[in-house]
Amino acid sequence: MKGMSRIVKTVTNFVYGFIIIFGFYIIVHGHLTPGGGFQGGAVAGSAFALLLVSYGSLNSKKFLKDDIFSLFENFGLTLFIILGFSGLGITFFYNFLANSGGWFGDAALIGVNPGDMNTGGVIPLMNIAVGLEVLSAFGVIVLTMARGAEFTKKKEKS
Amino acid sequence: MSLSNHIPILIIAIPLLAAFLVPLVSRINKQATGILTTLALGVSLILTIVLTAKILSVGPQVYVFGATSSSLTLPSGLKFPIRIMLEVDAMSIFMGIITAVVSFLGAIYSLSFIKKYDGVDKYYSLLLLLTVGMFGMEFTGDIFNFFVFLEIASIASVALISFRGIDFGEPAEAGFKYMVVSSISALMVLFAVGIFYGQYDLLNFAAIASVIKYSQLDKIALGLLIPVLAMKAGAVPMHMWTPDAYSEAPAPITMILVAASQASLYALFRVVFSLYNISLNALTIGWIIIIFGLLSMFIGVTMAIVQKDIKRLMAYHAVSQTGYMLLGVGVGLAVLANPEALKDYGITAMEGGIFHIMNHAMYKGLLFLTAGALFFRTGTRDLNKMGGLAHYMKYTTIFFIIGAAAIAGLPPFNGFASKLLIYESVYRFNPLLSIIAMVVSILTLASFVKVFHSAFLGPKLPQFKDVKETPRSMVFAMAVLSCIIVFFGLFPDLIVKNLVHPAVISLIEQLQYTGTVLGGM
Amino acid sequence: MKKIIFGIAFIIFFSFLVVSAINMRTFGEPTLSEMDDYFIENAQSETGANNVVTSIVFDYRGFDTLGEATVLFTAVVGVVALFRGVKK
Amino acid sequence: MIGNLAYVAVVIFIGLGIYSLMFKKNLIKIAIGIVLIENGVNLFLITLGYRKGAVAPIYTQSPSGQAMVLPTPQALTLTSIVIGIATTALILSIAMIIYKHYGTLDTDQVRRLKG
Repeated sequence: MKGMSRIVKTVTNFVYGFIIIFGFYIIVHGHLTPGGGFQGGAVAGSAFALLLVSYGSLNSKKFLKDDIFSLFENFGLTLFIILGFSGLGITFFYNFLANSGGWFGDAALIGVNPGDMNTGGVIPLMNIAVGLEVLSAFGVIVLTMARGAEFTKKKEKS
Repeated sequence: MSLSNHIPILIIAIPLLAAFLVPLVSRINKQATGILTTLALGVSLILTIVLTAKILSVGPQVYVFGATSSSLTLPSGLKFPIRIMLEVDAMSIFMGIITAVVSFLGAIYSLSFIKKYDGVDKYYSLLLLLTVGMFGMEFTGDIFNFFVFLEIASIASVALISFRGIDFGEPAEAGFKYMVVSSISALMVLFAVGIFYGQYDLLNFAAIASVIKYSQLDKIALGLLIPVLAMKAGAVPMHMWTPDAYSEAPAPITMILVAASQASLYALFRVVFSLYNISLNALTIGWIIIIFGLLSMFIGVTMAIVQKDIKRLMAYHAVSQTGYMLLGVGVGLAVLANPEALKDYGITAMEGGIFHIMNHAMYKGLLFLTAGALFFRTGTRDLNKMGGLAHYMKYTTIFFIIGAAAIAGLPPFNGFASKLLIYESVYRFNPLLSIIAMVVSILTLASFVKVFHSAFLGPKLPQFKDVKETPRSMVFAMAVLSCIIVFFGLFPDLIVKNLVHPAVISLIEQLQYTGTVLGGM
Repeated sequence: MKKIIFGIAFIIFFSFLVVSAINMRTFGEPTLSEMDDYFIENAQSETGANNVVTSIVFDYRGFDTLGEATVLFTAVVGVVALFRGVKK
Repeated sequence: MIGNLAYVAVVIFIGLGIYSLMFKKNLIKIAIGIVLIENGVNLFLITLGYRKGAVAPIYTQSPSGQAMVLPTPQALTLTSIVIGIATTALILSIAMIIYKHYGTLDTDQVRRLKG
């Protein structure tokens, strides 16, 4: 599909950075505030959809390369399953970092508390892995379907 | 060794890890993806066999995710489980073996079958994900987890059915039909999960089974689950997707799809036997399943005889063979209430039905692989265009004869073993049913003689003169399947006694299933 | 003729759903909620995360989320496999 | 009856989805029907998890002293929403390919596999 008017392009150039940052905020604070890997990834994924719509699928090849997305997606997923495997000493999805004092290991104060980033054990790492995966999955799906729509517009009888 | 009690999750996690790595590996070199896939499925096949030995000796295995120990089902004095757990008893590992064997041979077969198409790494990734979906459906003990893995298997099989969609229109249409059917069935399973969660606030099969009161809502949940899972398994009233999906998918994928639809058949038995066992009036539900079975048998065969596309013909036979399984287990369910009838012929009927699941997966897989071999060499699936192929493709002809004889239930092959069990037990339950089953078996033989005559016999046709035998990897896969068929056919009681019988007992005794979770170990 | 069969099937299906909606417990008062109360009380101490829903999604029911990410990955591979011929 | 009016509304929503799935002729309308059922069942799961006068189950700066809503349906719905995205993406791409090969989206013409 063709790109949109100059105004939309300039606004998109300005706005899409903030959308991605907001998406990362939701991903990283998944274990404290409402949100998490999936929601944050979806918000950041919408920034790619915005870029695609405003610049059109024909000339968005320059900056929306889908092999980088699929690379990120595979990396996010392999990180996620390695986190699952790493608890294998005890059981598959064992939260080995919780309350262990190390990374993200502090114990959360019970009851209502202002929220301390360094808690949650494996959960923040999984949030980041899933957020990365969902973010790049949306990128790839939106890009491929936009190009596919372009490709299937021509009606051939086969 | 600490890893020995992690086997159930390793069977699922290793192909999953391989599925994620295949796109990365394919960036390095293309051939490695096939080898990685075959390796991963080989490892999970070996682990499945080790787990079978463990289960048959020790008893059902439970694997709890994220708990401090892999068998801690009830944390710190609670009366109900809160984490997801894999519960592998004799019946689920029986289905696990079928999935492992079929997907391993499918991967070997497609090493050379799929070279013609591009996007080979995506094909292998989807094949691994389909296998993971089936393993997950069979091993999980959590109803929501069953929905998630049912969805993985559906989406992977839809993507594989419409894999050739870029240059042909029909695979896309078949994929669309299958997608609509599996979406509806997955969502109604989710609705039933909502009903169970709303009432009992539990998500574990065994926990719900121990607390179920068969209220009005539970009847509705059962009324939703049975038609929906039967639809996924390809039983008659909703079997329209089966011929299209099986004929348009690549041959090794069709073989795995047969095992995938049997995984949802297993889910149907699991829901009926382990969730509702004593509390439902078994006679009516048994008769409903028997009627599903009869319809599937009869309509499947009558539609198959008129077909001229070899894979559509075999697909309709798959529908009719599913009818046998439903008949066998339906009779077992119908007599669940009175113990002496159960002892007398109910258990043998169920043994016949469940043994038929494995036999069917083997010989139907072999038949689809031979059809794939014909398509691989001649490029067509239309029986009228084929002819005289026996001259060129000797091995495929032998494999086809073995497969056709097995499906028709001729004595030395495994089809006969399970059908005999079904005939004799169903006869004592109700003679008419067993007569219909025999008539259907004869019609099956008739249609396969027709296929054999038009595809293999006859003069050498000019356009097939450069046809050679299929490559080694395809011949190997078909050879292994026919050895299994012949072995099961010659020693059926060996398989029935120590593999099928424990599976039937684990289905019938609900307490054994709930005991492993709620009774600790 | 096909329309009538579809119509009857739709009516039966829909009546199943409506009866189950009517018989379900009243909205807002869960009769049984021990599993959820256990999560609300123990999520903070066991997983250390303030957000109970995220601790369920990633720790208590982490295997669901792994299946979940696999579903999304399957969809992406499926869509890319379907449009692999597109050169643009 | 008044107590579970919410469920009846959700079930009517699902019924609309099933209606448009069964009786509509256009492939895209069938895809919309599936999305409707998907959202309807998710809504059903969420309405099961509500507790009257309760607050979201998050401990960061939440008003203390109030009961908390059931967290499990929210976790289940999170999963089934992403499954909904996956099925919708796949169904729409298949519809696109059917449109390329058949030139039409009407289910009566998209009928090459018969018998």
